[in-house]
Amino acid sequence: MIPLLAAATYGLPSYLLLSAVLFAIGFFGVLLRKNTLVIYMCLELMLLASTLALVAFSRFNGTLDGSVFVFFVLTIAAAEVAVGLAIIVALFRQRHTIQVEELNHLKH
Amino acid sequence: MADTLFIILAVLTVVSALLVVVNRNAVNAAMFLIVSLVGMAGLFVLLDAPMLAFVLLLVYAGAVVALFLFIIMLLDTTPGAQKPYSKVTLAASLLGAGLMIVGICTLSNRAVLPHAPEQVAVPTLKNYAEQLFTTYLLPVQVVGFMLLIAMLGVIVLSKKFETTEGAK
Amino acid sequence: MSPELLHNVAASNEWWALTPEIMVACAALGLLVLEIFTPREDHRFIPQVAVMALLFALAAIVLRYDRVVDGEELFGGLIKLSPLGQVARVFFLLSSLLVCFLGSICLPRTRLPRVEFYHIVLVVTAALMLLAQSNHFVMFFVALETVTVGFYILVSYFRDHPLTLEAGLKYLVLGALSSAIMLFGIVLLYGAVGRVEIDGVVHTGFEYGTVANFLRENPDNFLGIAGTLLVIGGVAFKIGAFPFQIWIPDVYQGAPTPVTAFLAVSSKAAGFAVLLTLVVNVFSPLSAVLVPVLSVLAAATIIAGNLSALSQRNAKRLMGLSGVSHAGYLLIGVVAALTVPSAAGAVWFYLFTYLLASMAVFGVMAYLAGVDDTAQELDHYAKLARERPLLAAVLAVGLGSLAGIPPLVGFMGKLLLFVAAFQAKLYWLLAVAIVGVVLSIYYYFGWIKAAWFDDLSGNAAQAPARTVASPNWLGRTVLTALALATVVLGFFQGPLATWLMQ
Amino acid sequence: MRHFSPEGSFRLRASPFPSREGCPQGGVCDWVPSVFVRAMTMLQHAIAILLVPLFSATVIALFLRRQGALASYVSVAAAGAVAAIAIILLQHGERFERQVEWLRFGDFAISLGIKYDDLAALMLFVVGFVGFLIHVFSLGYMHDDAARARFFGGLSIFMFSMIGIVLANNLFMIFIFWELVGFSSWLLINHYHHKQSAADASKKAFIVNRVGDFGFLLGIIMCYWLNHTVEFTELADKAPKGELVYSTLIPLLLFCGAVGKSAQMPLQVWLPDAMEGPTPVSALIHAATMVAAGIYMLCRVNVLMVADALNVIMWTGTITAFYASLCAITQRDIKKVLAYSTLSQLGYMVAAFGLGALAMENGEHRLAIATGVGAAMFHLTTHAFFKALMFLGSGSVIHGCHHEQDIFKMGGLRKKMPITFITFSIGVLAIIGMPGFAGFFSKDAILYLAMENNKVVFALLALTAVITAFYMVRVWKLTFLGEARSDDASHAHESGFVMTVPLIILAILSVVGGTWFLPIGLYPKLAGSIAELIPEAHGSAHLTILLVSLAVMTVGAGAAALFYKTSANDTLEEKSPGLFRLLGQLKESFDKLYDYYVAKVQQRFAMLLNFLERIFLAETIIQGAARVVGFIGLGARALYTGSLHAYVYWFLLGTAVLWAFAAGVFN
Amino acid sequence: MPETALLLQLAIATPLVSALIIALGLPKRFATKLAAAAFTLPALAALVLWAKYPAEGGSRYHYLSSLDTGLASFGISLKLGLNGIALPMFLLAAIVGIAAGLYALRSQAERLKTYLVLLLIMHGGLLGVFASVDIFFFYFFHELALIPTFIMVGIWGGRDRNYAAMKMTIYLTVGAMLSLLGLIAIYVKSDANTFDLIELKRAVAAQGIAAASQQNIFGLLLIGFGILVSLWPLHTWAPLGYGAAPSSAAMLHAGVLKKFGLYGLIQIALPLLPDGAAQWVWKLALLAAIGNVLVIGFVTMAQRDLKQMLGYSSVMHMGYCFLGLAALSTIGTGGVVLLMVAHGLSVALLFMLATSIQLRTHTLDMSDMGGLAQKTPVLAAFFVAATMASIGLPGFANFWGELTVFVALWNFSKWITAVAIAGVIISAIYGLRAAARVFFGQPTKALQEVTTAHPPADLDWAERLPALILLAALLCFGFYPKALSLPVDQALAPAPKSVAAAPVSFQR
Repeated sequence: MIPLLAAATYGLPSYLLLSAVLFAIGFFGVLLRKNTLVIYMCLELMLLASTLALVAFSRFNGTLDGSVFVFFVLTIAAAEVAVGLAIIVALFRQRHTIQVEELNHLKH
Repeated sequence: MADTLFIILAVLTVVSALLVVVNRNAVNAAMFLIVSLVGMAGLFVLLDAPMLAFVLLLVYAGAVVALFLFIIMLLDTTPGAQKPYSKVTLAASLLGAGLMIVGICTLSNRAVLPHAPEQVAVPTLKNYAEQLFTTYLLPVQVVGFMLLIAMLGVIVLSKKFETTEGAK
Repeated sequence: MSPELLHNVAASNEWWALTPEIMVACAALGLLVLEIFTPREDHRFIPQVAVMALLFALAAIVLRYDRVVDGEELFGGLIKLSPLGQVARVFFLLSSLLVCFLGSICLPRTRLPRVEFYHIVLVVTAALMLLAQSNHFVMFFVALETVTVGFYILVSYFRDHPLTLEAGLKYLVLGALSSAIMLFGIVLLYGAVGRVEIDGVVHTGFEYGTVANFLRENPDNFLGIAGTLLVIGGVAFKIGAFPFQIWIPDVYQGAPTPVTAFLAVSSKAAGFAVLLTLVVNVFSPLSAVLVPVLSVLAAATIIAGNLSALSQRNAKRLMGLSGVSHAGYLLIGVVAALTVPSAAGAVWFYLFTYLLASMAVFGVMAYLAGVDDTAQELDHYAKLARERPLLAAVLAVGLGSLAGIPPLVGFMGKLLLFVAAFQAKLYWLLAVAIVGVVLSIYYYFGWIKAAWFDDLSGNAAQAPARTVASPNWLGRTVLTALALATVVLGFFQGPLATWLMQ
Repeated sequence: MRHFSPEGSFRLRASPFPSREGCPQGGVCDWVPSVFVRAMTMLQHAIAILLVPLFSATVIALFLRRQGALASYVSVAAAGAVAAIAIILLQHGERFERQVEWLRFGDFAISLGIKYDDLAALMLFVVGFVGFLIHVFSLGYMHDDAARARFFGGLSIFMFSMIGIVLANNLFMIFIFWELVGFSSWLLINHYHHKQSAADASKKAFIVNRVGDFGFLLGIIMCYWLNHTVEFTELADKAPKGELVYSTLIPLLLFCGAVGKSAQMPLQVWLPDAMEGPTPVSALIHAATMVAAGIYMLCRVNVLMVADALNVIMWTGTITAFYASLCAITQRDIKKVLAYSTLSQLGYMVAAFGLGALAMENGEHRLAIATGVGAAMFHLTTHAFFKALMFLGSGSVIHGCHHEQDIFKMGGLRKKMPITFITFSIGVLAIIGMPGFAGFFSKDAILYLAMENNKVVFALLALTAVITAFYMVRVWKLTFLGEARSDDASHAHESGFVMTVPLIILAILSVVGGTWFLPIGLYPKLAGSIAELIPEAHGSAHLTILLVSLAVMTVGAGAAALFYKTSANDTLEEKSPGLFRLLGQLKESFDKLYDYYVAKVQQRFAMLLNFLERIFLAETIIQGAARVVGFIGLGARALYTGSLHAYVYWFLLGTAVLWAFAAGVFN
Repeated sequence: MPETALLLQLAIATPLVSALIIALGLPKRFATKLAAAAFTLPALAALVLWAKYPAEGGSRYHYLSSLDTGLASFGISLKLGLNGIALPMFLLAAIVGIAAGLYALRSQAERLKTYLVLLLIMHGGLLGVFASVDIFFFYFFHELALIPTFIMVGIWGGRDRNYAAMKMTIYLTVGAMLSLLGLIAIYVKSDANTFDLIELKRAVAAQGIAAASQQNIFGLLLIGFGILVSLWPLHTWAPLGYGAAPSSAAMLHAGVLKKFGLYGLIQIALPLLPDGAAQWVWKLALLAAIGNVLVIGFVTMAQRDLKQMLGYSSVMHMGYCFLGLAALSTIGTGGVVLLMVAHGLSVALLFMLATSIQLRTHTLDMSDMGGLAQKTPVLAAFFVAATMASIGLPGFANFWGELTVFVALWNFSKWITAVAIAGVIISAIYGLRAAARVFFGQPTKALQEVTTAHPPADLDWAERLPALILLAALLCFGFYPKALSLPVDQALAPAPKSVAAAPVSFQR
């Protein structure tokens, strides 16, 4: 199987940049959105952005560990999602909302 | 050809990610998340990690986002229920965006990357397996436990309990 | 990869070295098995099983203590044994023991399952112990995430209380955010280091040693610095350093009291264990950047924590905010550790004093907490000295130790930190710390006043004092032991000091 | 010119060496039981004389608070012992000095010591003997006082302190006992402490004395650092060797102490008020002994004197003497009259001391003082006799008239209390200087000095003498002659023997006490070498002095005798109210001034500072700072808005800052 | 270990241990007996140690004993001992301690046992402060004694006790923290790696601390200790706190604990930081002379509340102590030690009697009193004696202290000497005025009502005994000061290096 990248001139920098952009977008989403679920999606996006960089580095540095790490990251992310969604659901049962601006009873 | 592919996938990923952030409907957001995931999987393939791309689609597009959609339906938050943003929020978001752009610029300006070594073989499933079951055996075990407590946690958090023992 | 190499790698997995962690983890599994296979009425013994497991693990460490070779690397460099690692193990086991004790006070008030609680606590404990000894970013991240996920569940454990769930959500989102930030940092480090091949063995940016070497060779590599700082930012969330302390009061208030204690003690200590290891062993070449960053963090943390705690009347939030200020003092120790080796010992000594004192306070809080666990106001402590003098005394000792008043051990902790800081010439940090201590006196004494003084004055009349259940023998023993330890260690630090100051 | 002979002054200074061997005119010490003399050395006697009263005071304070009678006997016995030992020491004639170190830091040491020379001998006799008589008198006078124990205890403390001053051999020790007499005087003035006036008077006395001591202590310290010693003998020995460091400031500062203790201007205000105390106290402390301590102290430190300082001292004394005599004219209270006369007599002594030097102002500093010391001590002694006599007389009168003190409510006591009348008359004759009486000689000596040295002073002092004669006769006439002007007076009765006997003895002393020149004279026996320093006028000067003093006496006494009618109100007030009011204001002015200062200036200033302290220091700064911090705290607390987005922004901020650090923005 | 050293340890341990025993729930009637014993024993021990103290003690420490508490690697070890300066202070602590203890035993304080426990802890701490050679434990024991003060003020205090307790706490914590920093600084800068004072002195003698850091450290210590000793203008806690504090706490704090700062300056700062001291004395002297003596003197005159007046007066007398230190000479330092002991005894007695007066008049406002002497002559006698002592009447110990301080001051500055001696007049004014207002003249209407309601009894023996103890001590040292000055003089014999800096001869 021929490495596709052999022909590519868009190298590591572009991938790193791309992952940074995705990370930023995710962060921005967390800032912006009020729907807890969407916020959570954005968080996943951030994790995946890091993953992208990880794979890129792994590929370009020629060390496999990065790619292996991706497995862990994905698993952890999945687990987090499971727990997170469970919490959100339980919260919705109690408060009948998942809008962030209404979840500010704990303060000062 | 790879370049064009990269450009296409990158644009696809970023745009759909942006759409995840900006559009108002949670369901659409989830959909766009899938799209951007697909794009990212494509990039993985470009990075000679088809295996990872496969896993990504499997785990995320298959499981995670499906779960999201499921929950969204379950809680059926009416689209557009979200109130328009206040001036403060917008200003703050712009500030945040500005910060991020500056950050990305610094990264692209200052980053010094190790030059890639000569070609290495594309990792196969066997390589991953070797790594996971020799070098990273311990983390695998730990992750196993983590999945276990995550599962238990989900049960504890969502299952309906009748009066448990000893509770007065 | 040749088979023999693989064989060597597999051979380097010396599981015996992890006996305590394995014991705890297996005990966790055992709890579930027991829950399934024992009749319901016997389930109340399950917590005892957990406690026994922890005690056995403790014994295992003490027995194997001298066998530990400093700097011995296990699992192909995932784990690195060290004296401080042993200290950390003991610390986490102790704190988990006390958390189980607190749980045995608080859980019966609810209608929630208990076995899962202890199970998760045990798993988290094992993960914490691994985290403190990890020598590899993969191990580090995995263990950390295990802890975090466990805490997601524990924080929102009292899920029939909306505030608890809100706290859970906040912790979830912010925790995930910080994990993402930290992960990005790790990735950057990994990428910056690249592939390092030393006599045929390939090293990557995941191994602490390799990162340290890389940073030593080129200390002004942007990716390296950025990655370092992002990782520190992620840790700052754990220890609650400014501005990543913002989540603390809400989550502390919402979480069940035992979990609050767990967060306040173990999670914070884990953060510092990691931070010490990273700063001293890995990032030390960057001290030009780290010293200012950490100093600013420390100063800001001390001031922010103390100021916001000044007028706080909710006991749990107060503990959280005062905990923030303690994180600040500890950060001074971390900064000093860059130049003064003994500072690491001082930091751990301080953590132990913090463990004793805050567990004593949380114990009292656990007894005072009503059905609504999130509402614990200082006014509820009025008349405490009259009705439950023991609790009041333990509270006073604990708070006094937290405030750093001689002869309590907290003072010794502060003293050792300050001496280290002085030797590291961190004068202005010391000044800030002094101001912080003075401020802290105000609110700690305010609390003691609420428990001791006001019952003689008039204003106790309208204070909604609670009827506090009298502690059972176990409770009395544990609390008295904690208070006595706080006092006696204040006079005579002998074993602890000599153990940590080696 | 014997009195100017170097020997005189030299022997005064060299008096630690026995100036007289054995016991001349041996007859006197025959009646002294010789066992004493042999039993103890003189030093032990001296220590005993110091400790006996202390012992009695302690015993009374600890055990006899309720047994008034017993307490009084103990105290009187102690006083008797003091008197006896004083006489033994005097007659035995040995002179000695011993000291023991009491405190040491590095090279600075304070020592207590006894210096028993002629000066001390004379003073010790006066204090001991007069004190004893007054003790005896008080037995009767205070017989039915509820707090007798406290009174006699106080007397004993006073005796102890006074003897301490007399025997002290260095300035620090003098200062110590100086303070102690001040305390005992406070205690005794405050005897009737339920009377507000008494409480105020005692407080005033103590504080005014403290003001004087302020300078005194400064002077002592300065003297110490200049000469590195404060022992009289060492100072005296340094003087002839020229090692003594002179400074005008030292004597002046030391004189401040005398001004306070001997109630010279401007600190004279406390003495009249001090009459609030029981009359024996006024007699003992505020007439005979304590107030004279100032003069005694000046004589002690005479080696330190310089011309300018002596000038100041002279003028202070003169003015005080004159002013006090003027004030005395308008007084209605018999004790007040006596108090003012005491003031003016003290002024005489101080002036005499100050005059002494100027007689010799020719660079011969060492000799300068002698005559002054002689005259001053001479007058001190005679004054102690007759003023004690008159005070006790007035006490007897007051006692007889059931504690009536207003002379215009008395009268006609001549028949009712004959002994008191006679003895009091002798006292009056003595003070106005009737030839042959004690006061005559001592006053002449002073007038002679004044005439020799400074005519103005001489004139003032002579005028003072006139006025003295005037008001003394006034008192005497109004009290004893004419008819009783109140039923208290009409029911007056002679006091018992306990009170009359001391009067008689003092009367005798007032007659013979001043006969210094005759071979049979008493004073030389008492004063030894001091007596030889008394300036003696010869030839024409002698005659003029004699004439002047006679004239002075007759004019003053005659005027008063003719002028004053024995009526219920002051003749002077009727005749020329303007003058009367003027004199009255003269007295009032000082009290008014001081009261104004205390009430308006000092207290207001204190209030102001207190206000600033409370409001500014305590409240504004401290509280203000606390409040500011509190507000900031509230602000910091308000940051925890509870909104997740806000928290995420914090995280963004933190990350951005860290990122900026990484990008090197901050360096 | 020689039995004297054992005795010293015993004296310190007894109160602490008995406090623990009582705290662990001893029945009240035993508790009071045990407390009485625990207060008495240290006093006896102190007397024995004082009597046994070698006449030629020199500047060495005696009764030395050392115990490793596990921080030996830090050069911290519980090292006890007494030198010529520590001995009088130890004696003072013991005497005031027994008086305060006896007085506390008779006071019908609510929750007496807790009161006694705290008082015993305080007492143990006080004894420890002056007996510890290790400057870390010196500080440690001080805090140990300080904390109970706050609690006692907070619980048993009088008017606005909460505010007073809080203010005292904050203030004194600041002071303590600063002085702790100073001590740490000495530890670090001396490079001796020990808190042992003897070792430190040796190290500094070998190679002194750099002048610059000396100045900073001394300043740190001066401000820190200054707050604790109520140096103007850092004194505002004192009158308030003493006004509110319960009698025994006030006695121990104002009498003994307050001297901690001065003691520290004498034992630690002056020998170890001579150059720093030389650079600070003028500031110190001006503050003390103008602020403590003059300003506070007048402020004291304006007080109407008896205890506040006493509080301010003690602030003023601390001014004399600071001045004596500023003289930087053997005389001055020795005088300060005398003055500390004397003032400790007298002010403790005054606070005690003030409470006794309050118990009888049910007020502390002096303008509502008067004529009390007719009802309670003994109380009046004691109070007058104490007042006379505190205004420096000869025959009481205070006199010698003040006298020597004045003598020492002359070489430092004549004008400041004059100011200081003028202070004697001021103190006479307010002292006598207080005595007169309370006891002499006629009682006021208010007082008559109170006294008719419940007629005041004179001092009973339970009150007389502590008063007698204190008064006797005052008189003993007043009549024979050498009993105190001898060891002090010997301890100072190798005078502080800075004496050379200070002018010794008058000519300059």
